Amino acid sequence: MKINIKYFGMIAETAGKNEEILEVDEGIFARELKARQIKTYQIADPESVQLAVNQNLNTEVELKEGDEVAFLPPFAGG
Amino acid sequence: MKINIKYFGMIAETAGKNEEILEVDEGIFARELKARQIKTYQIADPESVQLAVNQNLNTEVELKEGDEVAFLPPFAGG
Amino acid sequence: MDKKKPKKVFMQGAIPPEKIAKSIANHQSKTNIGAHSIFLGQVRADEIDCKTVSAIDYSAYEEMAEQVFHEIREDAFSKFDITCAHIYHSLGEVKTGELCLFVFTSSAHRKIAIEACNYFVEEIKAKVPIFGKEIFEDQTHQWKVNK
Amino acid sequence: MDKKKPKKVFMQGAIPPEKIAKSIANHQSKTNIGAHSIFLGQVRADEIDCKTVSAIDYSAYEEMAEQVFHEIREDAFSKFDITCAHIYHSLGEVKTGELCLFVFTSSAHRKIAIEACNYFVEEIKAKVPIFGKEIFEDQTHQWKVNK
Repeated sequence: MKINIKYFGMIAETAGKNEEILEVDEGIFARELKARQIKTYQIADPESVQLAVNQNLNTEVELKEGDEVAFLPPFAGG
Repeated sequence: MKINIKYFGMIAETAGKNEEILEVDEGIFARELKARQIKTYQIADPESVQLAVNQNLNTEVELKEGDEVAFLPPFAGG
Repeated sequence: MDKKKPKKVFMQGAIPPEKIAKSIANHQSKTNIGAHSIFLGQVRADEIDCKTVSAIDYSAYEEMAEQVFHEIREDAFSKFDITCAHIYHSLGEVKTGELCLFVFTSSAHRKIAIEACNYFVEEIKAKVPIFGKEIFEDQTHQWKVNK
Repeated sequence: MDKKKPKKVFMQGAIPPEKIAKSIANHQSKTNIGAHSIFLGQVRADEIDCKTVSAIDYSAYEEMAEQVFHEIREDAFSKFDITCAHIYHSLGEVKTGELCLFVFTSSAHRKIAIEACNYFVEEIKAKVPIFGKEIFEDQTHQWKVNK
């Protein structure tokens, strides 16, 4: 199934891209996708990375076809 | 001796004047002057009235010739 | 420096919003500032015994008030690591919806700017000899008391 | 009403001081307001390892951020008896000395306006997916993290 991935800030810089579409197996959890992409792109300081699945912060959710998963570095608003 | 008295806000309204010069006996304390003027002008709610002697809030001071004594109703800045 | 200069706090009539914009713009060259906190007092059309306030006429024991403002500033600069602080208060008539108090504090960090601003507001309300005559629409009045 | 309308928070580049004056002026017809509290974030020329920040380039996960801003607003209106609340945040480059955040709360009473303003600032810093690239004078950069 296809998952739409978005990268922001420092992570986008490390990954060298702002988004990509990944083909993944059914039943994959957000946290598994997180671990995989952190390894793929050697993303620094993984504990500081939050995932938003369809705009909700959550890594304990099973992904579905067409989900939007955002990789978010620490917030710096204000 | 002469004391310069100033009235503000509600007190000035009640007294019908903003200032006056009073001739008083040597040795008078601020609190005595306060009691006297409150009686003279029938100033309402005497506990809420503060006195400033030469711009310092204080009724326990002995007055001297030329002192400026201000009668201050409750503050309402802001 | 900023701290020592004696500042004029009182101004005649309402504080125009443009004054606030100007004060903010004046601080854009101070690049050690990270946060500004602003408090504005606005005259409310309170209803009291079926009568509506249309304006407040402010008066003050001006010489003492300027001295107390100065002491509050000195205290604030010793208590809080602020870069600058400005206070303006109206005298005379301020209509409902218009501004009567403008407190502006700046610091490198937000918590300090915010705490200092609150400190100023509370101190001003409690300690400065300013008096307010609430004028109703029928031209009668009553004297305001801070809570 | 004010509460329900979806509001656009992000704006391109720095927030001009005139925008703040305009927001204030827009509230002078609301005569049930007695107090406004304003917080402004300004970009600091921090020195890090002998290099000086000259600007912050802000980006955001915009769709999510607008949704989070909306939730923060809903929470604030349920927690605090405020009349209105406005938030603006910059995207793109904001130079040192310029404003990147403008939070504006209004209430009948000062304590409520002030508490609500603080609530917004803390919530925004903690919960909104906004990212800041601190650009140094030599054009190198590092990524900002909120404390």
